[in-house]
Amino acid sequence: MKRTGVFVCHCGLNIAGTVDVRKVAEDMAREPGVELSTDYVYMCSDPGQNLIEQAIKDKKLDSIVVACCSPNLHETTFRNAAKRAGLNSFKCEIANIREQCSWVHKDKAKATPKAAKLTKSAVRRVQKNESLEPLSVPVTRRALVIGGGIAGIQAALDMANTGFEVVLIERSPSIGGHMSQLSETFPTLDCSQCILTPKMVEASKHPKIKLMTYSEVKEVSGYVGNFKVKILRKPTYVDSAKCNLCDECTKVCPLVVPNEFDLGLTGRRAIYIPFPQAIPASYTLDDVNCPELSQIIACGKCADVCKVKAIDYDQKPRIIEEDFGVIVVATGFDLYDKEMMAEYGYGKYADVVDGLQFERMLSASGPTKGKVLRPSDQKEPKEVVFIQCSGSRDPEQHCAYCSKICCMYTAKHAMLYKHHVHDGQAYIFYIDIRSGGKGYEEFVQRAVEEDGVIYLRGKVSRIFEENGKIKVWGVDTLIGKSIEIDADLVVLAQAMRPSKGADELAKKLKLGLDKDGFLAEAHPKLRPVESVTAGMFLAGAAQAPKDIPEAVGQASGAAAKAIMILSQERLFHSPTVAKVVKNLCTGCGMCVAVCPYDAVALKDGKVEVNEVLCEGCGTCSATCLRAAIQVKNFSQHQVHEMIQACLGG
Amino acid sequence: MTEEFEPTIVAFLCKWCSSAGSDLAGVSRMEYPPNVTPIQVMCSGSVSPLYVFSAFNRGADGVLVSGCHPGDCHYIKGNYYARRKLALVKKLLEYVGLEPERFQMSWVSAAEGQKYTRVIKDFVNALKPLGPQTKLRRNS
Amino acid sequence: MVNIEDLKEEARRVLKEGKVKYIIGYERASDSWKANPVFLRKPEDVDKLVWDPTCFHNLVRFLVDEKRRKAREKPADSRPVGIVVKGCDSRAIVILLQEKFFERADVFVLGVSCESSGVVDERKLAKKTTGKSVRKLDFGDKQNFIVTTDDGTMGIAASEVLADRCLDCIANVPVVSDRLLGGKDKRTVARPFHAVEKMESLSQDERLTFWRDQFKKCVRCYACRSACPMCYCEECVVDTINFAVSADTPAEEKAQRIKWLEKSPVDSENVFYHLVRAIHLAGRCIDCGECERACPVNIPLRMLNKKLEKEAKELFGYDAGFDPDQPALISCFKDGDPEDFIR
Amino acid sequence: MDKILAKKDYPQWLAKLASYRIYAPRKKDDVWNYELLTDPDGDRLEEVMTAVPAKGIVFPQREFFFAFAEKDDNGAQINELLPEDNPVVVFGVRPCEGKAVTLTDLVFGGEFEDPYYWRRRNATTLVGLGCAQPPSPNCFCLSVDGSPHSKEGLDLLLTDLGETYYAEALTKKGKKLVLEGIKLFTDPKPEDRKMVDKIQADSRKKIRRELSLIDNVPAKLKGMFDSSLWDDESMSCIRCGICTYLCPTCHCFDMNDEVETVSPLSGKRVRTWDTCQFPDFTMHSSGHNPRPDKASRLRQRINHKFQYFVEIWNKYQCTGCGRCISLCPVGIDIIKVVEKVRDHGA
Repeated sequence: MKRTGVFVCHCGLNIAGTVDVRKVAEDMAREPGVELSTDYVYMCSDPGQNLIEQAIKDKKLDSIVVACCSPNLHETTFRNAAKRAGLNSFKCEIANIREQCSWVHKDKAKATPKAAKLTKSAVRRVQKNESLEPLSVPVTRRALVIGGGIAGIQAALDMANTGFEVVLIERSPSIGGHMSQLSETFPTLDCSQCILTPKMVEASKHPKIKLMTYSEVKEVSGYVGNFKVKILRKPTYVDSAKCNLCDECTKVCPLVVPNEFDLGLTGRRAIYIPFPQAIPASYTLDDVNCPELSQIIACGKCADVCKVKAIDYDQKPRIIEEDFGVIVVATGFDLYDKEMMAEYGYGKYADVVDGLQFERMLSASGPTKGKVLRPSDQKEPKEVVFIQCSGSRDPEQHCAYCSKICCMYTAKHAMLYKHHVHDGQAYIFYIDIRSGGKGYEEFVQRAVEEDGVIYLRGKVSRIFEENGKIKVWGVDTLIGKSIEIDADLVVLAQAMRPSKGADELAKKLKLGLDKDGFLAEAHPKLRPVESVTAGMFLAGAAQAPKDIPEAVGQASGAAAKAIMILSQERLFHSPTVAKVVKNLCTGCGMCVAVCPYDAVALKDGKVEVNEVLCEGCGTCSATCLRAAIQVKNFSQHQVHEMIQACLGG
Repeated sequence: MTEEFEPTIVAFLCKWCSSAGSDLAGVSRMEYPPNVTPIQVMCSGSVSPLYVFSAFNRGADGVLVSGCHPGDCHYIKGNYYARRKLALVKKLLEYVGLEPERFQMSWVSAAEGQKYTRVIKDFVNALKPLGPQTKLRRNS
Repeated sequence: MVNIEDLKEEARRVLKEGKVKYIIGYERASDSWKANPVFLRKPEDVDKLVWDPTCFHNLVRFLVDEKRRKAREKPADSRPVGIVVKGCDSRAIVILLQEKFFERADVFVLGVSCESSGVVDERKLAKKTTGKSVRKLDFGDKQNFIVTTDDGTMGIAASEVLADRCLDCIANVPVVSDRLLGGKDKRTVARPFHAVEKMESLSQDERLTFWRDQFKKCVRCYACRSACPMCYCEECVVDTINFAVSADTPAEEKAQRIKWLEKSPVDSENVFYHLVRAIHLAGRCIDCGECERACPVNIPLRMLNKKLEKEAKELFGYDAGFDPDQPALISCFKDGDPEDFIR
Repeated sequence: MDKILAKKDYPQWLAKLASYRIYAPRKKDDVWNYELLTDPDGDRLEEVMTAVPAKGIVFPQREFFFAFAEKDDNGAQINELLPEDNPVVVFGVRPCEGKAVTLTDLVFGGEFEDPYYWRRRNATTLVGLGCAQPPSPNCFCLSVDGSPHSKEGLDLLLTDLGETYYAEALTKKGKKLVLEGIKLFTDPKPEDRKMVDKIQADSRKKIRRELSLIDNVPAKLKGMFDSSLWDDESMSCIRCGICTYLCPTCHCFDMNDEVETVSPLSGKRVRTWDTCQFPDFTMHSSGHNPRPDKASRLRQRINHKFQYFVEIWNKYQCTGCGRCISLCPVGIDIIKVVEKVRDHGA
């Protein structure tokens, strides 16, 4: 016969106020297999826990139910108490009679029987629980960071500085990400590269960090603590060891293509270094454009001119496999596509540019060497219109969400523009100004007061070119009159999108995406840097639009979470996982198909569960036509009994 | 006057969204009728059609299955499988003559205490006029 | 029409060559006008083979037994089993392949096309031949069957006695086969779900009354389940009387057996049984109609399965039993699956 | 007591039997079954073979034994649930079913009397209708000591004379039934009797199926327990329960507690039909199954009917109604099987 103990908590009056706890305890005492049933004012208090521990010992209880608040709050408390008393912690179940009963009902006469049903249901369940021990797996104490932007770099540094090996992979030829393209940063206006490059250098020189640029994640398998990752290393066709950076090759390269780093405002050769401070500082020969490699014509000029014979056309892509315990995903953002913003003439008129292009135009190292010259005719623009929310906050046409940083960088743009062109005028079309953040509001005010930036509240209705000017028609909704500006340059604060390819990567990593395609966090409030997959963490704009300090902060957060895992010899995993009833399994594989974690696999005609991969969601058990796969301590048999209990039977 | 009929409802709530949502309703002291006895499941995807049939067989007047909104499933896609399976269950039950109101599904997120409350209120109100469910229940 | 001699020749050949373990086909039952399943082991047995409108059985059902028997065989004879299948039956093979119940190489499929005809509904025929006792039934030309009774032979319009499943058939030509006999023209059906639509058009109360009366008749002989090639579970989850326990089944596993419903043939338990049966066949039923034919009290079981077939098609664009590589209906989803019923 | 009843008066006779629950064959969805008659008006008897035999009326597929309930003081309360014994009459019973009841009488009677069975049995009056035509193409009653006009087990036998029924009251119950509507009955003329004899003689000739020379079968079966014949004959069996559930002589049953509430414990002890064709029939909790495959289950069915029963009661447990042949989804034919046994090794 079972020996179950039931402990009903008053929670002061929180429960006892609307539930007759004594009655519930008495009812439970009559349940089959219930050895002891009692109530107490605060079960979670020390005396309360002692009462439970004592009862377990005295009455030799083999399982307990605590009827109290939500299991999210005190399940651990009471499971530990049970453990201290020598009971297996999985022999303790919680009946939530507060959040799901006493707090939402007023009529004691009705709340009490409901509380009784809830407790009864927990009793039936716990009486069929198995004693389980947490599963333990060894941890590979290495980290993978995907994405070499500021967030990736920060996360890598934090983990490396704690003493763990880190592999930092970046798909482009250099780390640095978008931050390396920026001129100055708000609200302090310090030069972006001046604060970024030290970190880039530190990362590249760090003994614990292995940099893999021009590389991509091909395939991920395994589970928290033990990931196996196949990494594709794309060939640069340049032996960086031999290369002495003499730059002769770019001079002879016949081919010019738009320079990604300058967002097409300048050109580069097929063999190139992305930007002066690029790390690693080595050449990349892009095989898409190189006439030799794309076999349009036999060219070979760069090889001929290279004295140290660093050019190697025969380099092949390599796939290497590495083991990691954790993965930090920092794949960053891209700007909303040109094509999508046709209404603003973006992509149509040379003098309609996006924020990043403008950053380059402002940058001392940029195409215009720090002078603001408009693309079409290299003249200095005297009237510049900035348009915020270009693609953001527009659920009908574009992105529903706010890209968060545009208000600030637009203010910065306008301000910096004035610093370059003193007699120029900056207009900003905006919906709202969102300047939450340290020194942000002051920064915006400064733009208005010191630099005479004109803020126009309203949307732009039409943009078109007319004799060398970009005509901007809009409405100032505050004064309620329409506005026409003959602008020389229009700068669009384009919405932030998850970086291209992030979705395929998410598939490989089995990460969830939110409705906008950003990586989904495990919990919007309480687990913002963890992904839904154990052992994978999120950093930077890949998770949601954010500015540099936020990205860096989240990166450090992700690193800290990752370190929690890396710092352990072994990991413990919940043992409430799926289990196969072999002689019912026919090996149809339907459970294999639905498992989100590839935790079930077919092995000679029957399925097997990889317990460390299984998260215990139970979708397999509901899919199986023959109840041949069940989740431990949540078997269909238990649910069947709980259903009966909930119906008072 | 005669006692108003009080339907008995079993609700399968997924742990991560709907059950958390109902906790939030509790924390916010939102009131709703006590007709529903929830069973917390790990994921709406784990709710077997058998649970639904069994609940009705054992005398439930209504059955609710509630999970995370599409895309929000803690287990990435469990709720999509639930949606498929239970769509079929619902169609089948209606086909053999059960009132459509008696089996319901909802998406309730951890932040939607308000919505959970509304779902329960509406469900109870929808069931009251129907009276006891006798079509699938054991006549013991 | 399929020439039975071609079928015999093919069967004889593979048996001679020892290519197959045995062949499952149809023979004429002695003392009956109907065909019965037959298991041919020797080339000379082949003369028993018949092909006529009474070949209604879905012989794929016997491949389930074969798998169990094979498991006990030592040494196991790994040769394929030959089997005669109609279009509908062939879809059952596809499902069993999809569910990895066996491998394609385990069966040697002799496909026979029903062309524009099909199998007979005994009860319909009985009405047409009241008073007379039927001796034999043959395919006539396209539109007719030829029925031989005590008082001679007569033609009878096939459309009037064809089984409903054949009138609704969307796979008159086998979809998988190693040898295919008979015409290959696919038939199209204007409204395969007309019967279900009619049922749907009834009021909820009318539907309730209809099904309640039907389920009342059920004696729980489980012929519907036993005749179904998809009902191959070692233990049926609703069948509390059937424990797939063996001497080595651990006690806690026996203890995990759930008594979902009672053995008693009362309304609530009967409807439970039939609901679970239907839902378990969702996306798996290929409308061979054997459940309905086997039912001794004539419960229109196809109407249940057909309903879910319809929903699978309309809600999820899913067709069962044509592609062994597609995932099972409930082990896949589309982002855009309908959810208008969800609050 | 022999009487004549005009067919047109049959409904009125039924009307007079208000104190009885009346069952008669009814057709629904092309299937005949014994149904409770609510409105006898304009009713007529049909010479048909029902799917479910009349045994279900005296030996229902599910019946209660007792109800149990846990009391607050932890004691238990048990109430026996005996079936009602208000009179029941079944019309249109085939003679073979009447004979079948005499066989189940043996099983539920004798040394241990089954009160549940006998309460119903004693309250039931069986009105047979002789078979002028074999109601099933698979009738073979003659081969198993029966006949289309067998009186065994019947309380009253009606023979269809065209416009009238020739009614032979065979028991007290039968007489009582006639007396209830005695005004409707007339005395038979000698030629009526002759006609009856002729019909009965003719009807024997109309029976198509035959299972002859089976006296050696019980002995044969003894020696054939391990014969491969069972494998061959059961190849096409699909393990359904039709042949046995719908057999008028099969009487195996199962006992279950149908628990309504676990706490406080309450429910009923029920008896339901069971069949040797189901995989779990008499399976042991150890997992050992005395009849693990369909071959051994077919053997059990044949042995029970043609060996064990004969050994105990010196009768075949088969009345030749042919249901198991007609209704078997795969055409397993008990006649063929038994003939194979008969001719085995010959």
